[in-house]
Amino acid sequence: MNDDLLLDVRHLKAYFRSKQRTVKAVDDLSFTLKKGEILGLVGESGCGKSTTTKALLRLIGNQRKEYLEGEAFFEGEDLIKKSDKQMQKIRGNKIGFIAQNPMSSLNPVFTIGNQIAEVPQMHQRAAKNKAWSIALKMLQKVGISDHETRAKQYAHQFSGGMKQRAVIAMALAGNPSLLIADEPTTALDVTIQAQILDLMVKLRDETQAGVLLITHDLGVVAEVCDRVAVMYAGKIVEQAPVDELFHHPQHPYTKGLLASMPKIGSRKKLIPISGHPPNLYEMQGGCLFQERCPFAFDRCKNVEPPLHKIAENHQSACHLSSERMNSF
Amino acid sequence: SSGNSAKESGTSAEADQKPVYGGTLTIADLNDAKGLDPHKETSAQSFHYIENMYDTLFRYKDGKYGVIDKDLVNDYTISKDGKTYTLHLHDNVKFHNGDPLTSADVKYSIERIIKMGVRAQQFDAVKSIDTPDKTTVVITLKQAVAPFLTFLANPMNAIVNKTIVEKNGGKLDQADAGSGPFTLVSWKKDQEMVLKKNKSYFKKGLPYLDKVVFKAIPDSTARSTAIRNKELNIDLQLTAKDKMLLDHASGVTVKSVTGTYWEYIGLNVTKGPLKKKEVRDAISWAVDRNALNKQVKFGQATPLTGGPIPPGHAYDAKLDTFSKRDTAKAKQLLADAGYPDGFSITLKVGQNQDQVDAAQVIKDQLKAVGINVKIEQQEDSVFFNALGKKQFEMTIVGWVGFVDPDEFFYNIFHTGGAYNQQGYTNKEVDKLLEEGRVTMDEAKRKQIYDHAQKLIVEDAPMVFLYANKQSTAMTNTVHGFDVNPTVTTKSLESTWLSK
Amino acid sequence: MLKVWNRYRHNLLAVSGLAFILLLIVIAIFARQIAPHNPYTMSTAARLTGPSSSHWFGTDQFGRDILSRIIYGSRISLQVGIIAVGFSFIVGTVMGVIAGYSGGWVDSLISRITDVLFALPDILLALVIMAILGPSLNNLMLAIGIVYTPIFSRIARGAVLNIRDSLYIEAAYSMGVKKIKILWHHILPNILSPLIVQVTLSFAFAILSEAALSFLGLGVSPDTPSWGIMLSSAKDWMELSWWTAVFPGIAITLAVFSFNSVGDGLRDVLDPRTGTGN
Amino acid sequence: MNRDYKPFIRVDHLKKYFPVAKNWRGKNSQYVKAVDDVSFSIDKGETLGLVGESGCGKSTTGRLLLHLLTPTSGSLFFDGQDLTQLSKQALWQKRREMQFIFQDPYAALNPRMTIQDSLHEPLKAYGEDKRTRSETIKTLIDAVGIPSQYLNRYPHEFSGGQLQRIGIARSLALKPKFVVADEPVAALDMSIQAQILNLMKELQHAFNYTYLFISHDLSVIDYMSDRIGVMYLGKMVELTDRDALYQEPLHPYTQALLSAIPIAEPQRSKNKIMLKGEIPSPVHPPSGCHFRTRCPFAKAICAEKEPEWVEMKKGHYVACHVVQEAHQ
Amino acid sequence: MGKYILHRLIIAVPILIGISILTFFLIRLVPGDTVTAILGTNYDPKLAHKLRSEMGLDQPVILQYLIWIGHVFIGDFGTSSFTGQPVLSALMERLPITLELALLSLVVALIIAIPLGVLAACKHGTRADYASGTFGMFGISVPNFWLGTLLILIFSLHLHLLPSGGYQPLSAGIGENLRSLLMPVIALGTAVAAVTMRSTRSAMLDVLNEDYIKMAKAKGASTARIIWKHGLRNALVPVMTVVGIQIGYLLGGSVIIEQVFALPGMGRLALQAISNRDYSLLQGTILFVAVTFIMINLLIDVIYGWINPRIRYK
Ligand SMILES: Nc1ncnc2c1ncn2[C@@H]1O[C@H](COP(=O)(O)OP(=O)(O)OP(=O)(O)O)[C@@H](O)[C@H]1O
Ligand SMILES: Nc1ncnc2c1ncn2[C@@H]1O[C@H](COP(=O)(O)OP(=O)(O)OP(=O)(O)O)[C@@H](O)[C@H]1O
Ligand SMILES: [Mg+2]
Ligand SMILES: [Mg+2]
Repeated sequence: MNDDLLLDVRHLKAYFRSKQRTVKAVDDLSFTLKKGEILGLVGESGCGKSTTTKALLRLIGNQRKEYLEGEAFFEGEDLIKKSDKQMQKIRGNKIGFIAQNPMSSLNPVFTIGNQIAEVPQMHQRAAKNKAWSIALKMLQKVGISDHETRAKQYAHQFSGGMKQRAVIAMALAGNPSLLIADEPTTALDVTIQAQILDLMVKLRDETQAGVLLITHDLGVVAEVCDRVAVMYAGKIVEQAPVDELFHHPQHPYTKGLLASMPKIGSRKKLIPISGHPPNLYEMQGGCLFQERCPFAFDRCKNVEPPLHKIAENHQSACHLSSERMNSF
Repeated sequence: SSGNSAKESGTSAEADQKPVYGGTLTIADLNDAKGLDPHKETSAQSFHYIENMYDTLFRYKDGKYGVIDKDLVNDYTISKDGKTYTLHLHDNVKFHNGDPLTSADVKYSIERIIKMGVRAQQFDAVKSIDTPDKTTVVITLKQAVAPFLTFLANPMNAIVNKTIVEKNGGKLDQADAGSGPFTLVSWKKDQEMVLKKNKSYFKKGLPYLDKVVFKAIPDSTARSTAIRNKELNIDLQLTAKDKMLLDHASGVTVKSVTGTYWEYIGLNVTKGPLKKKEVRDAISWAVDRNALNKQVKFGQATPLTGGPIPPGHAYDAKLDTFSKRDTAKAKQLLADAGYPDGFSITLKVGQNQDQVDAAQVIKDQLKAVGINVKIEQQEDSVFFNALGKKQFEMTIVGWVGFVDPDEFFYNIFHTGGAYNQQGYTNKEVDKLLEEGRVTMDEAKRKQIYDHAQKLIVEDAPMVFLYANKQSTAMTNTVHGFDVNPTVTTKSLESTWLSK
Repeated sequence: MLKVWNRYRHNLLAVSGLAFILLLIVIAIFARQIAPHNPYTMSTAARLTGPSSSHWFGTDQFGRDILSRIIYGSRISLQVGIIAVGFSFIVGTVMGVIAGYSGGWVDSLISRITDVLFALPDILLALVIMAILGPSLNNLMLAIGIVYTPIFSRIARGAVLNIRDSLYIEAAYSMGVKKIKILWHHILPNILSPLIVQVTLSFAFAILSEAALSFLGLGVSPDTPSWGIMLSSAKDWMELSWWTAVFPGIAITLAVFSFNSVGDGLRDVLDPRTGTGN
Repeated sequence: MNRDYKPFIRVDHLKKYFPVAKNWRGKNSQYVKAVDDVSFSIDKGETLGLVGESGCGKSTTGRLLLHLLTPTSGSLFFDGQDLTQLSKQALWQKRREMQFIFQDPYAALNPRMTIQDSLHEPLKAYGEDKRTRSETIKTLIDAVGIPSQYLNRYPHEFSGGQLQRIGIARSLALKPKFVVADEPVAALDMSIQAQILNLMKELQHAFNYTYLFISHDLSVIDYMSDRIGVMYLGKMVELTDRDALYQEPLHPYTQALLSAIPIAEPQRSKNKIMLKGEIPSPVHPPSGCHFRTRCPFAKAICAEKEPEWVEMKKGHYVACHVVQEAHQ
Repeated sequence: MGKYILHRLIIAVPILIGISILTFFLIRLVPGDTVTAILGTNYDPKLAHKLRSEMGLDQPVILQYLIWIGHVFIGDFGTSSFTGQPVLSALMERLPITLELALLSLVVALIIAIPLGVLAACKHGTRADYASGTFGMFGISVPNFWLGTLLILIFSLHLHLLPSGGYQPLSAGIGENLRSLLMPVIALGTAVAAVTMRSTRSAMLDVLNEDYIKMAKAKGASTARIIWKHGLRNALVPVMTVVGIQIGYLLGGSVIIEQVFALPGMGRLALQAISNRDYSLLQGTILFVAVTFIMINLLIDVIYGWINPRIRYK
């Protein structure tokens, strides 16, 4: 096993079951993340990105209607097998989490400082004033000016960007070795977004923590990530280093994504991916993308393409790309 | 009529016991006094709270209903013509503030009663009050007033201390201006009134109790529970249901006497079918007083088959006009009056639960003769206002009769009498009632009232229903408390608590 | 409509609540046919007898059959509940909607009126109104209706304020929909949820207010079989004859329970967002 | 640009102040200056893009243009008529010709109404009979690509992209001449965003719509607009042709904004201008130039005097002391 | 916050004036007046006329109102026409009792209802949830006087644990005081507890779905911490609004409860004042009850502000 390997997810499945149907939000998903690496997880809305993070943190899987299976080795230990008590010690401590929506992730009735200080209080049994000073330090670190007064304020007194940074401060207060950030900048303006991304990269450089960055903004990915995993309908369809992915996308879905992005200075008509993502509860066999795929052929209808290695560090789940490989 | 012979024998046994001094007696009543001014209060409820702070010239004799006893008066004479009353007072009476009680106070008090209006009509005949010396009062009347002594014995015709009245700006609503066996300590309305022993009471050796506490407990379950838990010594007025409950409670004795609170169906003789005597008689025949008594009063009241004066009273007329319900007769009378198929009529009641219950039973009973009763319940104050203005057809209500027959009749049945709400008028009755007022001879007086009562019953401006029991529950430690038909608590002065 | 019913169908509690209310309505309509005895007939012999085969729920202090009185009593209680609450619901909602939607001095005026009515304890207000109007079923319903009006007005106003600024209202306005239409089609349906919850709660309190006013001697005519009157007069008999107090109590509880479950069910169903799925 | 030409839409010194606090006497004492003295014009058939950070007053400007809000002061000409002077009835008639597309299509649809009812509503409001309405709607939803069997569904049963199509269909039902699109794709996924943007462009070509297109995404704005206005804290700071803006932005804020856009080209090196600090509160904006607190070039004069709105080059307006001084 | 309270107090003035007008005129619409009530069965028109002019009841109502309100403004509420006691001092005697009863009921209800509601929400869909739901429904549908009587029978008559009624002031010792109020508090507080429990349950269910709860979990907070620290305080925000509405019920209910348990509070006074048509007493009482209502609501608002920082700074 690679010493650098921080997170190794294998065949992760997370389903939501109800009387009528089972939603396969995450279906047989595998990826790895190294120390000090920023891995971008991209994909359109509803493809299972958030569910993946929740599964890793075991925020789902406790109720009867939630089904969780697979392995997720974090620092060599399988998170999926851990008891709830053990997970409590890991969450917020070894794994920091930045939830999708910063606006509502802060408790409106406690001060920001209080919420950050709670982390060292819980995990390091820090005394109240010790915890408070850690909170102040964290706020300062994430670039909140006037942090001493700000720490005593409430969420509604913070702007969106400041809230997002407060959430980051909270996620980092436990000194995690893995940071999971679920669309941390979606709701923010570009200038603020730039500040936050900058901050995350700096932190990674300082602490050598691994970062799982979830987004659907390919621009963000291009700027900060080392490697990218593209997700479609609960599965990873392509995985590659950033340059490789942007310059030699293999999977038709990845290609479609890139083509549908407006680029400054280019007035070319955008080429959207036609059709809609499949329902995660009535999936038939074969490639999940085949209905929207311009290159689909017979095999796509019947056989589900596995994630194939195309080059060193580049994998794709498409019959076409694997065929090309074979024909080499 | 009272079935407590075993317990009554217990009472006679207690006469042998020697009274013990000291202790606090707690006594519960339905409601609190409205105010403490004896000359102003009209509600019988308030009397119980006030009467022990004051003395009156005369008083009702304990255990002998209808007999008048001396109180402040040591000795008196009444002139032959019944117009001059010469009263000699005890010379050792002191008000609670230490002032001596003199003839001047008596004169002042009677004048105050007249001025206050509420019981002024009892003193209408007074021509003059003279005070030849400190202990002598001479009251001269314009004409003889037969019940005059009874009036003077009314616990609310109390002798008050002029100094204190004036100190309170003429108002006694909150103050104690008396000379009675107990002195006011505190009155927290709706909570408790505390009275303490008057150490310089003019009757030597009385009272026995150190303290008396009055409590107002409106809820009957709370009240009956309290006495069973011995949180109280006396539960002054029991409902029929409470009497039943408490009769079997351990450590509690219930004493009952026939009371003077009589209830009736008022028939407004100026309204619709009720103008006809036959109709009123028919109603009187159609009502089953025994059943009513059973259903509403658990058979504890005394049905009135004649007039309002209850059996046992000196002036009981022994009338038995409507001895048994007779629906056939009632129907016949209705047919004679031109209502063979009956009619519809409204029956107003106030908030008194027994009367509300009675109304429902009567509705049921009158249906049998084709009279369709609609019950209209009103808030008490509205109800009494309507009665006063004669705005009703039928009603159920009651009067507290006190003692003298005049108190039972004059204002209620005399044409234009102050409380003649039924609009009843009968020349002959008027004449008899006027005569009764001035006749001093007991025997002759009884004849007059017997006759008047017979006429009234036949005219049926009211359907007399029953005279209530006055039932009081006491813990077995209470001795010497007289359960009086008028519900007076005057006997507290000689009540004592065994340990 | 069918869609709504289909969703409603799946809520067991709500369906049983509705079934019980329908049953009550049937009972109320056919009381005469259903009741084993005349609810007014008294019997000296059979007073305060416990439950037996001839009187399933026993008899009261006049020997009247309690079961029959409960059956007839459903008429009064349903009427009081439905009409009084209906009155306060309609009047209160109209007031609240006007206040919330028009704002400005109209809002201030209505809000102050609501505040005033609200600050008066309901029982005292009902008592005074009953004393003015005199006791009768209609007056009782009116008094209870007036007393509960400010609650609805307040809730409606709050709900209107909540959605008045929502985007779909602005969207409708921007497309030329007239204000009155917006009120009907957009605002009213969307403030219904909190109002329905309050309707079902008020239903309980209205039945109880009838009982409380009867307790204070200002209810409907005292011989009327009504659950409230039965309960308030039974209060004094609780110690001797538990059945006089227990059965009307159960009747009230069941009715309140049903209305609440129906209200909860309705609220879920009327909102197309919930009630699907499980 | 042709100067003799009478602009289709013109706003002069438009202001909108929202009261936010009342003093103890109930008088308004504090205001958000959401739009503070803004002037511009739009030609027929043109798309004017409006960018700026959250809360800078873009939506408010859009609402003012459609007279959904009454301006605090300033004038507003639509097709030669001053909307602020029109009677209620006349304004209602004019409303037909100008429509709004909302950022959040879900929130803009009544959750308790079927899509069908929502689509009928504007036509009903202007008294169209049922047959015309049904026909219009049929053609519209065909145009935006919603299957007609979906009409009986409720909003929550649609995906975001579908909802936005419905929103657009509804806004266009009345055949307006002018459409304000307020961040119509901000809530959407990249691939769906492309569909919507294409759709809007196609419709514009087909019916010669005039757009005011609001967004905070510069690539989207670039793709859609002919001219672009940049707003900051209630003020317009720069307004010019699209190409001019991207090639030679004058205002420091525009420059920072452009540099902060994440570009989906991993290798491209960027000189990011990282802005410091937070966006000031619009209730207490800084004195002088509103941007000076975050401006890397701020001078003493910036705090003293509000910069004027000056046409620096033909059709290129800027409000900045630094730029204006440099050009003198 | 101070400013906010001041603002609320200023708003209270027109409300109180409104209440004074409404009650003044409503009371006079009630048939019968002070005099008929004083005279009762002894009603005599001549005497009544005399008393009426003595009391100024024959003057125009508007004039009567102006005179009364003028006096109220200088702190003179008049005197009771029955006891002759100054209304103000009567009210000051009664106020603490009703206030204690209402506040205790409120506090006890909240102490019971909130944890139960939270529990029901956490055990959503389980038997515990249904049990508490049933208790809630029972609490809502049982009349307080009925419950009061039942309590007397059980705790006083059969178990001899508590006094059957009456009030023990604090001066009699806090134990005695609480003993005398325990049953009234339960009888009055049950319905409030039931309603509060239901709303706590649904508020808590909503809150548990919020993102910040998930965030707390992601921080590694234990379940207990999540529920009691992060969840409850937020759930209390809507609950406090519901509690505010209940105050009216508490004060209204005290009218009946004071009657059942023979407590000398304002409710019983009001009842007597109504039946006695004791105008100045009734007006004073209602005004006081309204002030109490407004004050308790203000108190709740202050708590609300403490719970919910968003309104604290408005
Ligand atoms: N608790 C749940 N119960 C049932 N279905 C769920 C639940 N949570 C998520 N899903 C479904 O699982 C799928 C994946 O959801 P997820 O939130 O992981 O998507 P995502 O990629 O994060 O999307 P987005 O970009 O919108 O955040 C979606 O179809 C969603 O509807
Ligand atoms: N109705 C209103 N009342 C008070 N303030 C308002 C109102 N509408 C907008 N504002 C304020 O005016 C300012 C500008 O708001 P506006 O919605 O126009 O910004 P925006 O540029 O559209 O922002 P976003 O990108 O977040 O949509 C903001 O500070 C906002 O809080
Ligand atoms: Mg997500
Ligand atoms: Mg906006």
